[in-house]
Amino acid sequence: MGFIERFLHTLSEPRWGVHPDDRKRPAADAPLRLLPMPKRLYIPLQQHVGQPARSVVLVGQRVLKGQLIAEPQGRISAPVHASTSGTVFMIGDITAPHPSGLAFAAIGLEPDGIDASAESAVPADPFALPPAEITRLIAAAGIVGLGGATFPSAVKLALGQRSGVATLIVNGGECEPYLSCDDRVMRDAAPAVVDGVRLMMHAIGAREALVGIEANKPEAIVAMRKAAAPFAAIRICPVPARYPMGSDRQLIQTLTGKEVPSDCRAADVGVIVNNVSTANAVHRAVRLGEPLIRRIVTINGGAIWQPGNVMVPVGTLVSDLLAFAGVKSEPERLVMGGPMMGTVLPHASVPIVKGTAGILALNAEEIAESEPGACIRCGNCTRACPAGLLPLEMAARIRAGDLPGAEAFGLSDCIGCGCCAYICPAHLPLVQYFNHAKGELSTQERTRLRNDAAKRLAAERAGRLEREALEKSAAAARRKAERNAAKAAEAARASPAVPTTQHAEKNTAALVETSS
Amino acid sequence: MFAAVASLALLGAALGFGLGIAARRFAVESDSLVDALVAMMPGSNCGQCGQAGCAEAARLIAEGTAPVTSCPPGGKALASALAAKLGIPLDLSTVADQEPRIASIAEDICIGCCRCIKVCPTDAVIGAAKQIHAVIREACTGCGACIERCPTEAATLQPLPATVSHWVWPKPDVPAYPAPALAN
Amino acid sequence: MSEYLVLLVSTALVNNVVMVRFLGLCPFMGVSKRIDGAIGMGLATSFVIVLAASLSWILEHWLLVPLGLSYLRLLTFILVIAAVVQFTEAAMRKIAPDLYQMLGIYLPLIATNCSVLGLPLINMQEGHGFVTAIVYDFGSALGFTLAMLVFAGLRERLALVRVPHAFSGAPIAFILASQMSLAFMGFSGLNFK
Amino acid sequence: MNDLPLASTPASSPHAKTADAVPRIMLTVAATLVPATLFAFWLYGWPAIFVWLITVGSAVLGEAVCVRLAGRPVARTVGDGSALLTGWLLALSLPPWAPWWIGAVGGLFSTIVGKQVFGGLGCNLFNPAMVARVFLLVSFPVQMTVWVTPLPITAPTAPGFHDGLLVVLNGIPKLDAVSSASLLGFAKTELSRGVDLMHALAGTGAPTSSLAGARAGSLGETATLLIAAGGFILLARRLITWHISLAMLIGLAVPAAVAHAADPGRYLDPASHLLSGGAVLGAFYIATDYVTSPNTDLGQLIYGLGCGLLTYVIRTWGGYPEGVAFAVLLMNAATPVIDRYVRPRILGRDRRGAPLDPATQRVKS
Repeated sequence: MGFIERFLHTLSEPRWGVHPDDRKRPAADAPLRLLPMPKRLYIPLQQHVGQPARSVVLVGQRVLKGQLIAEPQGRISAPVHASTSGTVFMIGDITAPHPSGLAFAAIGLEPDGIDASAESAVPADPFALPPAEITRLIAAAGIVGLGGATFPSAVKLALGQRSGVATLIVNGGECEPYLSCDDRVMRDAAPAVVDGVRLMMHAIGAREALVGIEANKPEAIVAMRKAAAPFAAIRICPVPARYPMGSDRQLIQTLTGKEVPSDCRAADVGVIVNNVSTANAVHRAVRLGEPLIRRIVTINGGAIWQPGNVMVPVGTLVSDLLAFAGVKSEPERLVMGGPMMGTVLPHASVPIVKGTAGILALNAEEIAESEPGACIRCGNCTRACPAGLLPLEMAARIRAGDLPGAEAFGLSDCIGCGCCAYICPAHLPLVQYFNHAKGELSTQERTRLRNDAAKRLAAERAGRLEREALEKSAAAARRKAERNAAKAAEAARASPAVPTTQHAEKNTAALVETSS
Repeated sequence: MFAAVASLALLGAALGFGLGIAARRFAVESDSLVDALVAMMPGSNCGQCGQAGCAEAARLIAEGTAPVTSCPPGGKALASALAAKLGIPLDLSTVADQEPRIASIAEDICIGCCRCIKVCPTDAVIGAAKQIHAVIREACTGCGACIERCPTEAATLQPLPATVSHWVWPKPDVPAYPAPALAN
Repeated sequence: MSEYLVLLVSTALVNNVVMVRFLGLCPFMGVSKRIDGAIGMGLATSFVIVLAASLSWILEHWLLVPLGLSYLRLLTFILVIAAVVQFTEAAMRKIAPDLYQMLGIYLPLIATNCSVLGLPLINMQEGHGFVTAIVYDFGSALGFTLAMLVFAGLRERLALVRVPHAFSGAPIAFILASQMSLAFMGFSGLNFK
Repeated sequence: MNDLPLASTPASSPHAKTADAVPRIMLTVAATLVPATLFAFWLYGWPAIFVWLITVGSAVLGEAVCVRLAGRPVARTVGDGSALLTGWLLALSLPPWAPWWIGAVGGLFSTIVGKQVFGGLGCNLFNPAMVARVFLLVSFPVQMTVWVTPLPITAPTAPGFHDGLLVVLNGIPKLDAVSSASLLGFAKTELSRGVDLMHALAGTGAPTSSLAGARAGSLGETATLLIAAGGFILLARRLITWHISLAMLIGLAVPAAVAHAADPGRYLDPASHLLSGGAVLGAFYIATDYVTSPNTDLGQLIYGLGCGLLTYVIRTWGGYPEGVAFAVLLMNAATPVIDRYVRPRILGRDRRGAPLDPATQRVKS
């Protein structure tokens, strides 16, 4: 590449983001493997954004593969299905794939090894169905965004349809280092992905679909181009390989030039983003009647013997997957997801969920952990931030305890991508600062709402007490009036002194009036 | 001598007249500050600050008699909001956000005396005479008024259980100059 | 015209009332913790300075000198300043109640800001004409506001770092002011000839 | 709230880190100064080497003592190279044959009062090297303005190791024989004597002599070309961005060009301005100090222009012949204000921070 071309290339590159060593190969090139059915599965009830699902099975109950075991509750929720046939042996808590190491509810399933499927009806021609019917099928299959956000897909598609979205963006960016599950899906099942894209376009009523694939996945681009060739409405668009290209706002901006306003959703600017794996899941749900009960997971990292992509039933423990792929050395850190945004796992006995794109067993050299130093205000974080924020200013304020100050610098626009903390020469834990502040602020917000509710309740109580007091005094006055009237009547019977009675009656009337 | 006295007196009178006009022109009706502070207070009149109620506490805070940190249920958020409103500096490290707690009533000890129901500022305790009482989680502010009233110690404050969705990342601890340890 | 411009620059920068003449240090240290407050204080003080100085000039030249009462100068000026500060306070309470809250005790203390009394006295000492006096005071007020703004900016940033225990608070503020003063020494001897 | 079942804080994402680190940045910057410094050593001989050693040594010593007193790890803090760099830059801005105590006091002042009292690296608000230089200049104006004619170390009359040590310890013998004025100082004195600059500078060969460095000045003033080369390495390695450097040079050159065109007898030409004094050193190494400069592109442009403009104003009309240090300090003071009012546009928001209008984004394609 000549100097001029390189210069032009540099100019055309987005100005945000970082370029971490991608370490996707050789895992991306290894053929897909199938995980043998583990001894036990722990299928969590909350594998999506929104309300957790509610179990509809009992301990001891036998279930079939694909059978509904937990139903959605609330507007934003998703059902959960049995990943294989077997017996429910527990409904209770298991450690969540969450840095806190706290527990959440899951259904324990003991596979019977038969893997018998539940019956399911498949529409003959889904394109003849009304869009709402496709959305219903997707909702019933429990499909959530598989890129990591795990937002229920049916809710998103319905929203897209309501807001008249014309463009479906299919996210094949997979910008996180190490991960290659989306790459594998596109290489192995390009026709299925394209079919899923068409089904989603039908469900939304979108006119076109843009599939953004990072330029570092040439095989996937070729496969997808071939599969999408018959459909003019689907365009395959290679995008520069730069983290975080797979973040929806960045991908939308790169592909369409549109900028999603910070208080809006993508649908408000006429765009919906879905992951390629989600498209594949939609295809399987609508064409084959298979709910989302398994997914491709990248197992990678320096501590793994055989890195690669594995088809894993939802609910498999990470330890089972590690045993399958082989562990070379005790990993320094276990991460679910990519190295940039993934969550650290407290231990390996946590279940793999619908949104698990990868399990990384990293060794010390890969983490490159070092003690944080002082911020030298070099501004690398500012240049790397894809949201145009000033991470150094926000972190300084959070450190000083000034959370509103950090908010004024745009903390709510931070997407937590980790570019700033990756690039920081002082190795400051910037993402942790921001996550801490976001958590504190939402706790404060919850407290505020709670206090408002308390204020309302207190006011209501005061009102009630006042009302009760009034009623009491009114009742007392009435009784007194009745007594007086009775007395007066008696007195009247004793001596016919008319004016006195009249006077008493007037008094009573006045009393009743004032107290009512 | 006379000129000096007269001119100063005249000057004083003129300036005083001007100030009088200004005072009338720029009159501020009422002390809107106290009202603004009352609106910011939790409003449950729980009495943990030691004042008769939130309005009284707000008045004292506006006067500067009570510190902005005197409201335990308001915590850090309220303290910093009040400090910002009053334009005074605040060292947030001295304010400990109390762990969110709610009252709970042990069913086997409760004798159904109804005393807690009467004192609860938010009507969060339900029950009737000789019936076991219960606390509505959403309505309880954790003020502890019922704890003091309960004759059998059935009412206690319990921390809210930690959940995955409410968990907050701890603040990173990046060392700088430590405060010196006290000599001797 | 250009001489006024030169005068403006030289009073605002070269002979900055705070950084070079070391007048008005009380609000400079007291109300410089936050930029908003500092700007408010700067503007309020500027208002007082210009108004008080022009009134003082008028009184000096039309009242005190003709009547031969120059020995009452100090007393008269203080009276005028006190009245102007009172007026500013009343006006600010109505117009900008938040700023009024924020400035707190420092607002009436403008009356004791030595630059407010010092500038009219310098005017008389140097024998400035009315317009020159106004420009001189306006430039100085501008310099005061500028110093307040810059210093408040520095202190806001200083609030974000952990200053060693022994220096935190007033000591570091004074060290900071000294370094800022060092920077302003660059203007010394500035001469637009 | 955080009653963790875990023993320690969980590790936060990202689980990968750049290989870049603060000590590496500092040492790279220092490394780019080596050619210019060696050239200056050659020009000014042993006394300059001693001054450099004393200044850098006392800067590092000051830092180490403070860190020790604060009870922090000395090796790690001193090892970050920032004190070395501060001392180095200060040494480059001192007269090459300065007495030893100038270097010692300046070095100690730069790291102790300039940096450590604020809390160390990243906490100071003014450039420590420039604070120390200005402090020395206003306290010891005589010693700080004694410049010597370059006397290459290989020249027969140049002081050797021993004589060089004596020069630094006891002062310069036969001062008149070696002393000379820097170009800016010379121009200023000549002007004040009422001599026209056209005549005054006729025989000096300015500004071409500045390019090669064969004239009196501080260490960092002479090797302008080498300093600029180091600056370009910093730019190429993306350790600094072009905004501050370019803006500062423009802010200095443009007014100089305009004024010189208007009255060449009164105002120095822009090339002399750029090549003399600390202009280039300031533009690439001093004004670009991360800690004390704004952190947005636009803010850096404003800051750089301010530095250049103030340098010009102080040099031309001020009481001091050289204004880079003052200009940088003044703009350091303005940095928090610039940072407050100049902020980058947040994605999805307009410049003022209000969310964008979805309707206009919707029709975009």
